[in-house]
Amino acid sequence: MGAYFNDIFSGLWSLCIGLSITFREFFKPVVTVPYPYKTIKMCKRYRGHIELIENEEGKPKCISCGMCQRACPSGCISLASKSVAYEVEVKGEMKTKKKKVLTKYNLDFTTCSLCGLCVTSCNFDAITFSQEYNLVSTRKEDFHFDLLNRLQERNS
Amino acid sequence: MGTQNVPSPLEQIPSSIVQFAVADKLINIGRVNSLWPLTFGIACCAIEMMATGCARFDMSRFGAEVFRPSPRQADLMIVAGTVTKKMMPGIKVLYDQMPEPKWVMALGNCAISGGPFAFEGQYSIVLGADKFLPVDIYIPGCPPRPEALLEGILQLENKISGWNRWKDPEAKV
Amino acid sequence: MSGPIQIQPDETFILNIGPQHPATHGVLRIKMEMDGEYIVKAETVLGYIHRMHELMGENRTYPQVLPNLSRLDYLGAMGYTHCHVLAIERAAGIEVPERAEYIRVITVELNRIASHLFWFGAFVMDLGGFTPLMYAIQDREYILDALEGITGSRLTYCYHSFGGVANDIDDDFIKATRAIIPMMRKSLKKYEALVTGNIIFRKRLEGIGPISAEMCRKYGATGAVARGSGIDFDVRKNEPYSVYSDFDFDVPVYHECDSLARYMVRMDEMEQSLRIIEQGLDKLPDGPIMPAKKPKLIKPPVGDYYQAVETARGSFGIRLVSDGTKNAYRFKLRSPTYSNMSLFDEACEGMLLMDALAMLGSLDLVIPEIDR
Amino acid sequence: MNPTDASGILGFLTADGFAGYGDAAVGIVFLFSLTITIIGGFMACNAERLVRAVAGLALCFIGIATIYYFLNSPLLSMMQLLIYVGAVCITIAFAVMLAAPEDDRKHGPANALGGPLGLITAGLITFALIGLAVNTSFDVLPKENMGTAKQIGIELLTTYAVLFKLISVVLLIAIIGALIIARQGRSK
Amino acid sequence: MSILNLHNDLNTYLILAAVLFGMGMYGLMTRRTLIGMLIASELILAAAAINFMAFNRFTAPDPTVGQIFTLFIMAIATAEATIGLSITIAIYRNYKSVDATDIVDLKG
Amino acid sequence: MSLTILNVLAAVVAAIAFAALNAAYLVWAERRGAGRIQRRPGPNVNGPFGLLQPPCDGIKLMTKQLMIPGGADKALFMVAPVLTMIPAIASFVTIPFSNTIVAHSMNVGVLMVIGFASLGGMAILFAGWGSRNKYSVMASVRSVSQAISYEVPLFITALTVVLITGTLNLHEMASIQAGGFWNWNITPSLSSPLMPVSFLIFFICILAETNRAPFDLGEAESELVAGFHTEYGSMGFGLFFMAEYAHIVIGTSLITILFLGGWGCPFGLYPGVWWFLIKIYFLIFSFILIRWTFPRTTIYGLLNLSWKVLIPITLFNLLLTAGLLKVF
Amino acid sequence: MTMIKETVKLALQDLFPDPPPVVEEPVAEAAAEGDEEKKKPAKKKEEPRVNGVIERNHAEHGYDVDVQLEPGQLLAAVMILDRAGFFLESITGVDWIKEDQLESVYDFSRYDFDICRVVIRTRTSRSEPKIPTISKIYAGASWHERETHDFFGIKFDGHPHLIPLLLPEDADFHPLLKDFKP
Repeated sequence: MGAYFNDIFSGLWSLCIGLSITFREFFKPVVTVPYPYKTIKMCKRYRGHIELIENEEGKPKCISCGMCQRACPSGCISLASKSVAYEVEVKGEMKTKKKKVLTKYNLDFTTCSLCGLCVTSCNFDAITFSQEYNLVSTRKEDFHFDLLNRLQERNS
Repeated sequence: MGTQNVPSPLEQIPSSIVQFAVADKLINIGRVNSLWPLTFGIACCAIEMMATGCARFDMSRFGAEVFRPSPRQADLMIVAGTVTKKMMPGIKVLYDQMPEPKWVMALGNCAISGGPFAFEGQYSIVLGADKFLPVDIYIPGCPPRPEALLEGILQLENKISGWNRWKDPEAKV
Repeated sequence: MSGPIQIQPDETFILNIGPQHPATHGVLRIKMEMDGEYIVKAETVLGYIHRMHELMGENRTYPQVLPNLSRLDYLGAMGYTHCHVLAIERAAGIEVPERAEYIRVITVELNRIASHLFWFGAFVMDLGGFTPLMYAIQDREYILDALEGITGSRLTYCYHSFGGVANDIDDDFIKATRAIIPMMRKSLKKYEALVTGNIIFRKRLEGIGPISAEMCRKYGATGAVARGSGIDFDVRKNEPYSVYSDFDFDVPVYHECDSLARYMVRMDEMEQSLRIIEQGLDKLPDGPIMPAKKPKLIKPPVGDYYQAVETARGSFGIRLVSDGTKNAYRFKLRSPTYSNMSLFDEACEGMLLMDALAMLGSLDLVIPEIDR
Repeated sequence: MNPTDASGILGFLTADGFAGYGDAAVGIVFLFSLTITIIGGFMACNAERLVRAVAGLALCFIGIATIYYFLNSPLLSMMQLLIYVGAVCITIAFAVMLAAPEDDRKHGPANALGGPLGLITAGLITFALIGLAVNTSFDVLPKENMGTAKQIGIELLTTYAVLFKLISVVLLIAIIGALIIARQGRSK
Repeated sequence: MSILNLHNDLNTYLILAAVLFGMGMYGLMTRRTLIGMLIASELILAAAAINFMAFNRFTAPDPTVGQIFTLFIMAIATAEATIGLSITIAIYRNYKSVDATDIVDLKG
Repeated sequence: MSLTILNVLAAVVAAIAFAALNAAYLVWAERRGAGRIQRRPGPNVNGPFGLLQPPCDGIKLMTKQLMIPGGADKALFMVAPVLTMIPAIASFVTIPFSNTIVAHSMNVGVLMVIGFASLGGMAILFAGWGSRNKYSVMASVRSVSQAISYEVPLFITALTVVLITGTLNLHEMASIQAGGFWNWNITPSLSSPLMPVSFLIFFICILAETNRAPFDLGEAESELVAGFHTEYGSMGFGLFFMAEYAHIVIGTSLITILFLGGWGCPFGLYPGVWWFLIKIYFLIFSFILIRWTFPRTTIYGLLNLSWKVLIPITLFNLLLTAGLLKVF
Repeated sequence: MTMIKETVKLALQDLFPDPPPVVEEPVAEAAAEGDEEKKKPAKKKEEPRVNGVIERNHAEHGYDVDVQLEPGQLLAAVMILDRAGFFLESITGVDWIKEDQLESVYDFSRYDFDICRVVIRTRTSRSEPKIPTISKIYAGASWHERETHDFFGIKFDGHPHLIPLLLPEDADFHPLLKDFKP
């Protein structure tokens, strides 16, 4: 009999403790960040989709070696380049050299897994992660980014 | 299949014939403010979906936190995760069980196009929810941040009613 | 959902739990033969989220597989990538700087707490309590924030890399982690008062879903399921890897074999993980985070290798058969939940539906990890 | 009818303009309850699915409860709801679910009395009873009888005390018997 | 007599009771299952109770006696339902049928 | 007679309005309250404080497609949501909100409320059976067996109060307790020393009768999807949703009248309808707090609680009270 | 530390009908086969398999005892491990397409501080892969065997319920075979 009532009372007491906890939480301030009105600042290592980095002239740093393309596990990067001849002064005389110039850098963000292998595999520091975190669209083609275009838009 | 923009039945009626503009507007505003999602998580993105429902991001502010486990009571299907060929019929059944009007949101890269699991020689993945469902909103990311899901809900509201809840674009980072 | 009722001659009927069901935390399907509320027989049907991880492991290079490992178990992703890098390092004979190992351990343990917190919330939600989920996820957000600061992503990290870690931790991370430790201790006390002590909660778990130690052995159960059945088995202690032998921590073992024991094991584990993190931060050595000679192309020598780690869900293992190329010849993932789940069919026979689902929650399932 | 202690905020309805409609309203409500009683009874004895028969029975009992109210016995009316709808009907519905009988009436009536013969027999009995009721002249009291709950209680514990105890014993035995019988059945 | 004044007439109640009784009889004869028969017999009991109540209001000298009898009928009906249903379920468990014609063992 | 019936009809209209308004805004309160407990704001962007949320939900539910699942028993399926609203609304008729605000003060008010409550079980059973869904059937069987077993202690406790006050009329019952909290039935007196316990039991029974957490086995989300209303969408579901809150209002009103002195002020000052409302909303707040704090009980734990704990105690209490009333 | 390892090793060696001399014909074949399969240039000097049992360095490979046996010896070997208190970690297959063989690999470990992971491998022909089931001894092997059957098509003799587990119910392909084309 004693155990019977003991059970009831200890049970009730545990319920009261639970209620007191939630009751106290009721008066605590909310922790919500009301998103559209206020946003969390993304940390600097945040991984959005990738972006090309520009050099001083506003051109992409990328030399289109294709390392990122090979490193990508899901094959979402495709790039193209063409050779451009240019003259450079070496030891006083002008020499014609060829350089690959990026003509296309497409990212299919819809298959990207944000692993960062492209960024780590890049030896020239030419790509980085963007800070965009709230991409939304009604068309999935919107996520096939032309990064070269984006870079130009950013510069203009 | 794979239709991009399925017009709602109300949109199909030419407005010159039926003039219920005010009622339509009211109904649409009612609908966008209570988008009840189906409790339906498949993989990683579902965890972010739950995180969105929880205290830090709180979907409930827009009246969208009532996760209904039964498709009969849900308005919004959030396909959160990889859709496999084995699972696809089940999802279709769930979608069919939802009463009109209903909307589909593809959350995460897997639901958009198979994501990192779409490779040559795969045998198990459906390449995107839009292969068998009329998807209204795509949210990329692997997984997307909860803010992206909230943004998706706002975007969907805009799509349904043409009404922008949030007028100040400067607040967007 | 379910079809019309077909009551069979012997008074039982088939109830489909899943593939979409709130209790299964994903797309698991359990075909249950029920007699009223009692389960006569259960058969688990898997494969609704089979994502071909093993096939991809054979098709892709070793670094390319790494992101897959974090999708395997999105709650405790760090432990899985840790296992992968350890396995490849073992096979290819890569030395890892000590600082990198310490950072790995700290991140893994942080992630373990995050995973357990999520499990705790989801488990209590299975039992009908909703608020603890909110508290637990809020606590988890702090951990995720800290991890996001160094890894850049919230759930599916790609932070560990062969030979070390992708980038060094900064003061922000250390500060955040130091702040998390007392916060978590306080929260754990709160959970104990709110949930563990609650009479309804205890009544629902005490003696429910008994799994004997022998049954654990027959099914190869590991992790909290085994430890809740009185088996003192934790890969971190029994087969020390990484730098776990430097740390002083206990392995909680309960002998009650019921759902409450498994619950208690995980709750105690969080406390132990906090201890490990505390020690890790104190002892954190200086030095590089990558070996001096950064391995560029990884080609382990021919042979087969096994690496086991203790993830949040149990003993995870990678069996790697290498043929000397940059792809694996065979890449087998031994997932702990697969074994833990396999005993459910037998264990739930004769139980009430409610109890069976409570027990299912106590197994801590992540379905993509079962289906792989 | 019982005089109400407080006619309430809705007392404006006592205004003369409404008084004339009051009687009509009562009549309509009575007709309504008669209808649902008979529909319910019809469903109860004639529905193909047993669950519908139970639903009909419940409907019929609800109708009877309102009729008791018209017969000046709110107590019995509420008891009817509580006992018949809340307990008996639910018990029968449970039994239907537990025993899961195949749909009734699909295979014809149980015995020779069923079918048209049953209809004829039942119809004859009904007409005989109706004829009896209509043709007999009862001496109706001028004043309506209104037994209140208090009076019923007093009578139960004085005049009918023995019967009351007997009924209690019967109920107790019924409960115990039901438990024993249902328990024996479950031998697994 | 106006149709709206039916509730003040004893015959209304008696006819209603007769109709319910007839329905009960019909059900009792045509139902195959034990549960169906039980439902029908509940109707018969209800018909009897209505009669008691009607006579109580219109003719009885004692204002409570009819109500008390109706109360007793309720108690008996409840007991009957309980016992009847438990027997039905017990029979069902043994014979896997509640069809009255299938339960031939009882006929000796 | 004529008057009462017209009164009742008018009161039904008033009751529907009151119930609907209450139900709608209790949903809002519940969502906001749950939010606060979980440290988030809850619905707050639709109108001031999110007050436009219930109308939005209502509009949405009403304009959704009406679906009747194949194989369902159509009649039962359609009738059940309506049937579940009837007892809730009918019971409002006899609830005295204050000394004057009462539609029809019945002499058997307590019986009426409890009798109509038992109708709710029927509705749930029809809903479960009508939808031909295994989850629904299991849920409805569960919640009906729960309702039946909690009706017993509920009724016995109400009987104890009836013994003390000597009336079945809710209006009289509340009037007797006028004057201050020392006159309330919850306060133990010489003849009824166990009244706080009775109050607690009554409270628990009302929680169980209204299918609220931790007794919400009928809609145990983690096991039975959505319980007996799994197959209901649009307004059918809306009615179930509303009926739940209407039942809560009825239940809390009953607690208030039986134990907390109805419309009386705790200190005997300015009695009136506001006190009644304050009391019921306070009780509803505690319902919300309880719902968002506790996990769900098991079905056997629930039945054990009723048959092994509540019923013995209430029976003992009834006998004790009867004996003591004879003595004092 | 090595206690359990030694005893298990000895017990497993006893399984093989003709013990020692190392030069015995079938044993040598098994050893050669094992080495060929390994193709380890650096580890060539490792001691040859004595009765198909070989001891490995745990730090290097992650397991301790490696046993290569015929399908017929499998049950006996597993029973030895069962008696010694091992638990089943996993079962998997490997497709050796060049040798036209399918290998089934069993990992066993112990709930113990005395680490000992035993790997049992057994091979069967690729055209008609058949291996006895061990699900009678280890109930947990049932799922692992079903999975292996899914992926490699190895038929486990005596398995009560060998239907696809991870693949769709009507799947008739075995995706982890090296010649699999979807």
